[in-house]
Amino acid sequence: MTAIDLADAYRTMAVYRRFEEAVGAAVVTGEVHGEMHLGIGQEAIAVALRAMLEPTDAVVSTHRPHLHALALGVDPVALLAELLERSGLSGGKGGHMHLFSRDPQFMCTGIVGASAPLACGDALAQQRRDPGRVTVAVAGDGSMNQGAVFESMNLAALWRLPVVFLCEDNGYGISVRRDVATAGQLADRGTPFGIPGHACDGTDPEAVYAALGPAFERARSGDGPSVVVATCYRFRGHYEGDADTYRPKGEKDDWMSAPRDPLSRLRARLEAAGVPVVELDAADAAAEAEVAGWLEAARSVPFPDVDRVRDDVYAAPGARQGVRA
Amino acid sequence: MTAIDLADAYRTMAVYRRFEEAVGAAVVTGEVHGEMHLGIGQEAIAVALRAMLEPTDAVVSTHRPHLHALALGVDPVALLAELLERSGLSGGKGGHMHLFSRDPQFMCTGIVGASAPLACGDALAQQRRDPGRVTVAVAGDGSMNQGAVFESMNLAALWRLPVVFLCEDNGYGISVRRDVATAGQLADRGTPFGIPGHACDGTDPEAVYAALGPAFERARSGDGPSVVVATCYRFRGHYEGDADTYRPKGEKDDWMSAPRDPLSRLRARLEAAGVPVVELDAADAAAEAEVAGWLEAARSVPFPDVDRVRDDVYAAPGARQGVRA
Amino acid sequence: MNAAGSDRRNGSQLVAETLHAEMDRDPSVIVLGEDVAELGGVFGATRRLRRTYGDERVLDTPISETAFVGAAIGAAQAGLRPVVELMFVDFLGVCFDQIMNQMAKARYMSGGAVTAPLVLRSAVGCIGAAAQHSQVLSATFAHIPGLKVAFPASPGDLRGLLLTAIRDDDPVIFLEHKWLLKTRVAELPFCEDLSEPADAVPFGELRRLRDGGDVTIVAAGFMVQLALTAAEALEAEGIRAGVVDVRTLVPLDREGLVREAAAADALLVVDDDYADYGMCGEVIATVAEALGRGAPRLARHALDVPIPANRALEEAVVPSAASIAAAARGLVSASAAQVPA
Amino acid sequence: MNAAGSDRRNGSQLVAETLHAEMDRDPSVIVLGEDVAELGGVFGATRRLRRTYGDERVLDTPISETAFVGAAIGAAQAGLRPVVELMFVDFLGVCFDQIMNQMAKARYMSGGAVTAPLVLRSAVGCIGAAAQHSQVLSATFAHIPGLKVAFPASPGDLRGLLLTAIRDDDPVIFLEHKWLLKTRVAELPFCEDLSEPADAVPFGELRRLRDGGDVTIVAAGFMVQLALTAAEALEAEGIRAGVVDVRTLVPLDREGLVREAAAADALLVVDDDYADYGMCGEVIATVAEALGRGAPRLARHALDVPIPANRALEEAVVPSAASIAAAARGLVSASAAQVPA
Ligand SMILES: Cc1ncc(C[n+]2csc(CCOP(=O)(O)OP(=O)(O)O)c2C)c(N)n1
Ligand SMILES: Cc1ncc(C[n+]2csc(CCOP(=O)(O)OP(=O)(O)O)c2C)c(N)n1
Ligand SMILES: [Mg+2]
Ligand SMILES: [Mg+2]
Repeated sequence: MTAIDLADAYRTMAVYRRFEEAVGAAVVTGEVHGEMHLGIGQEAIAVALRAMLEPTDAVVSTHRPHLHALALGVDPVALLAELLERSGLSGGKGGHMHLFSRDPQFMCTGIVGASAPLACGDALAQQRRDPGRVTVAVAGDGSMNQGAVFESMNLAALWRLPVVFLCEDNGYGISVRRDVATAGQLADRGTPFGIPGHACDGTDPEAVYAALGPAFERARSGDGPSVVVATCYRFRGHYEGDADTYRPKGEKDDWMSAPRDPLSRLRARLEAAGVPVVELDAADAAAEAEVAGWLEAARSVPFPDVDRVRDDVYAAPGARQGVRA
Repeated sequence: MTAIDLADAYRTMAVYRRFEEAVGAAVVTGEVHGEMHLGIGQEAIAVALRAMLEPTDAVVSTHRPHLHALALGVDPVALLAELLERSGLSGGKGGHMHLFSRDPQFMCTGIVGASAPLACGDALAQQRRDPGRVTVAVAGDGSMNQGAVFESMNLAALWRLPVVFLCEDNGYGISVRRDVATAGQLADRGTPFGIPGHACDGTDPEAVYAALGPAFERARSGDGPSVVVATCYRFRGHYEGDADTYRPKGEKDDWMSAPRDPLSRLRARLEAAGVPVVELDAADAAAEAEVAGWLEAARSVPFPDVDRVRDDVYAAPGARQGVRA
Repeated sequence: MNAAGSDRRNGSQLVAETLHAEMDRDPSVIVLGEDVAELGGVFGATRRLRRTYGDERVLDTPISETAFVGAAIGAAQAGLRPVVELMFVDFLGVCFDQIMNQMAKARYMSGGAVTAPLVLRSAVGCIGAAAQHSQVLSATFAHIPGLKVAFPASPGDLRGLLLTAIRDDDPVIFLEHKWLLKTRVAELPFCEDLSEPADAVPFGELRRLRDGGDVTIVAAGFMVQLALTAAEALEAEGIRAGVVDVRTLVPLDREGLVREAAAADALLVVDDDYADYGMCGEVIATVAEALGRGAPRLARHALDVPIPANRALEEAVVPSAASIAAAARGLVSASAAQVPA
Repeated sequence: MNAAGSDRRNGSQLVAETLHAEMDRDPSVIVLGEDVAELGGVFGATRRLRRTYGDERVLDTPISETAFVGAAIGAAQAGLRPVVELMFVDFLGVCFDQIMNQMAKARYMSGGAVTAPLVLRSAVGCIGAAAQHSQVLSATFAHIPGLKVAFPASPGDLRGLLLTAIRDDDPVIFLEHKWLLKTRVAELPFCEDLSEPADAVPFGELRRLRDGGDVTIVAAGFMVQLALTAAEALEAEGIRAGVVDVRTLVPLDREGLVREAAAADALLVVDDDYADYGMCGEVIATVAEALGRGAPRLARHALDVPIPANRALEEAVVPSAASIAAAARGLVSASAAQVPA
């Protein structure tokens, strides 16, 4: 395993940050009318994931899925268009929590814990067809208490499925602190099944990359699943609009301070390593421009056709009778 | 904790064995028309449980519940009457998998894994009201893979609930061998939550008693849950009538041989310790007579009143409208 | 028809106040669920309860619905009266066994020996969060014998039916429509006078909120509010539309429904739960079975697809005042005997 | 009406043979579930599959329905065609989220990009195992858009509808009534000629199995067999009872139902699923909506309580040939317009 390229990681994280900010802004403009969960503060995990993933791998994500989709290489314009309720990835029917892409293979679900069984099934199908391929099942710290996740770990261990259970531990499930909801250490959750666990600093791409390394290697070589827990912090409320009164101000200030913010921290590190400031500024500017370009492109994607709102329930339209009267 | 009285254990196990045999015979006579799961071979676990339980403790059991009910001190005639589809514990409406008693507090469910959450709730209610009281949640080895059980362990650990998770590991869930369905060691299942686990020989009442000891002590002193896994073998098919072709003959013969059968093994041990054979024979005869007496009494319990078949759906009869036409 | 005056509270506040009062009255009432304690509920319906009643009676749970809904059942069987929150009803699928096989059946399976007096509160309906966070699923519960299902349509009933639910000795599913939780009571088409303390509202008694003539609209939950708006609009066109609020799906006031139907020329059942195998069918069948050829024209207007994300798509499938009015109009103008081709 | 001759097979054998044939035809078909491999299914419906197709295509699972039903969905989305067994339908509660929110909605939520072509087979109905092992719950599935629900009534349909289910590009819930699985085909009131290889039976087309006149009985699954026996008994009394088999609850052949109802004097819907908010209501409402005053008398006969353990109690609540006949008799003799007091 080679090391992660930190300059590249910085560029990408800058894009991720801008991407999520743009989506947040679209909530304010009313282009998004539903619930919206952003991954700001969690970019280091996604960028390390990106460095591990092959285009043929699959990711099954959660209600906070955007950065994982980008990490896998899902078309950002189609993604953004879907988030903006246009005919994007899912034709405007899925929206932010229900993103689906066939190539690369990405999906997510709004039901906490429900990704894990789906990921096992994906891995099962691919295990023989395409050995060496990995399926990543993402979960939050809160989601790790859902029965579906435990059952999936047992199944994945038994069937040696090439699954990486990636837990983004941002310390909260909505307002509920990890220690209120979660007994023990999350990285130990796989141990009863013989699944190795790796805890890491989820604000440092290098640390996440190092933790993901053995997990991916194990999966690719057919030895079965792993658990990786990356500790981080969400910078926004649980959803856009959340008053977020439940997290202490001091805690927030601390995690979001420059020395801990994954982005500014990496920037400082690169600076210290001698990367010229202009180069980093250029990366920021490029990220800004890239996301602006995607946004413009996404905004030109047409809205879904209301006349086809009842299509896609079944393969054949009208397989179930419509509204009467 | 005092040691378990082995002579008493033998007497009780002899009763348990005869009890289950009598129920099995009632399936043949047609007095029981539904599915029937017996605990023959698993008596050592129940008798050790009996020795640990106080009358104010509670047990939430599974689809194989009879011996746990007896262990808690549920009225054997009311129990047997219910099994024989008479107006027993549940008025003939519950039957073998749905036994309920208020005092002592016993219940069970036919849904694998579903006992664990119910036990947590019982323990929660009692935790403050009646400290020192224990709720036992029984599960089979197969049931330990149900999400409900994991979720309950986390909850019990967080809330320090006085729950003992007792797993009767008879090596099979119907036809599926433990190693096909279960990754890792069952006694480790609580470790991610910080719950101690105790594995023991479920064919030896002394061993089970020793394993249950610290678990009950921990629960009684308010320190929270434990996991106890007792390894045993079921002597009958999964249900009465099961052709049981899936278990190798050699394996069955071995486990059911005199040196391993919990009952004959304990008898041999008592004999070796100098208990006169006549005394053991007398215990056997007494067990026989006792169960015969219960059976006779149970057979004189009236059948449920068919006219009241629609009562007890709600507190007030007729709260939901009946069959039309 | 709004008697709330300038009351600035919304439904979630009324729920919280009612819970407060009941916790005060009965020390066996506890509240548990995700985000109910520290946050006071994602809609605020348990706000300030922990401050008053403490950690012992107001419990934040892990995201383990099976464990904590099951624990609520176990606790109810052991003598408490839990009010357990299933944050969104869409999540029933992860804990439905505890609901349908344990909660609903404990009394029956025990021959009446064991009861499970608890309330499962859950937020239902579409406020724009697509297919997995917008459902109603009232019929999924109502189909299972042993559960009662209350679905309040107004602020007064949010209070009154909740009182009844908590005091009831059977398990009650209490469905709180998100729009009812979020909307200020003074801004609703219909609200009772809330100045007096709440009285318990009996289960199984529907109410007529508006007299009709040409068509009677039967609904539950927030659809009742929309039906009232629709009726208003129809009146301007000369169509007299009555509105009937079912209030509880179980027990269902079948006699009341038949009485209302017998007095109507046409009856439209409106639901934001799915159209098929649900409340629409149940209400229409109840009327048709009882009235035979004396039944009015019967029709339904309900959700028939998963809820899409895009706002315009959503509006095209979720019943609204406009779509209800259109459906009623269509029914009134339709001929009496309409056989499909 | 039994064309099976001396055929000694039972329904479970026919299911196994059909699965065999489909696994042979299509290498993407896999079978998974509890006890399906080593044992060949608790009813024998997957017997000998592992012997032929090996561990890779026939998988015994842990008792983790959420994980393995979810895995079947994930595998289907990745290109396989899983046939997953939920041993008894009563267990749907532990995995209903995967069914209602993932399986049912994947196609819609992805705008058609992702499909989940799988079959969830499950045994339903009462053979004497009380409240948690005797349910049918067909309407619980049928209520959710995105699922198809097949409920075969006869050995021929067990084969023919299963073929269609496996080849269908949508998720299909395939309900196998335990009596149909267990009974020798020659001993059933009705069985098709099974000497030819099975043909796929299209979804959404009901069939009339017996002509009536005085009353038409509509049912699905094993209740159709009982209805035929009931009709036989009624004929001896001079009552001509027709029998209609719904076959698939989704898609529901609404036009066919309306056609059958229009030709009948009275229509009785029979179901061993729960009576309320289920198939009875859906069928009756469909007829009443379409036919209005031209509708026949309409009634239902179905399960209305949890299933008790004791045999006599069970027989008092689960529909039987005798109880169906009694209900039909009552409906025929009832007056056309019956309004409850
Ligand atoms: C089964 C289920 N229960 C509850 C919810 C509501 N919910 C959505 S996100 C969330 C918190 C999840 O916390 P975590 O897994 O830590 O992810 P994070 O939001 O912190 O990224 C909850 C409770 C849900 N979507 N599904
Ligand atoms: C949720 C659920 N899934 C499946 C079943 C069917 N079933 C009943 S008992 C059983 C095996 C249980 O095995 P185990 O827990 O080891 O208990 P044992 O029968 O060996 O005592 C199964 C699969 C069930 N009752 N509930
Ligand atoms: Mg979190
Ligand atoms: Mg076992």
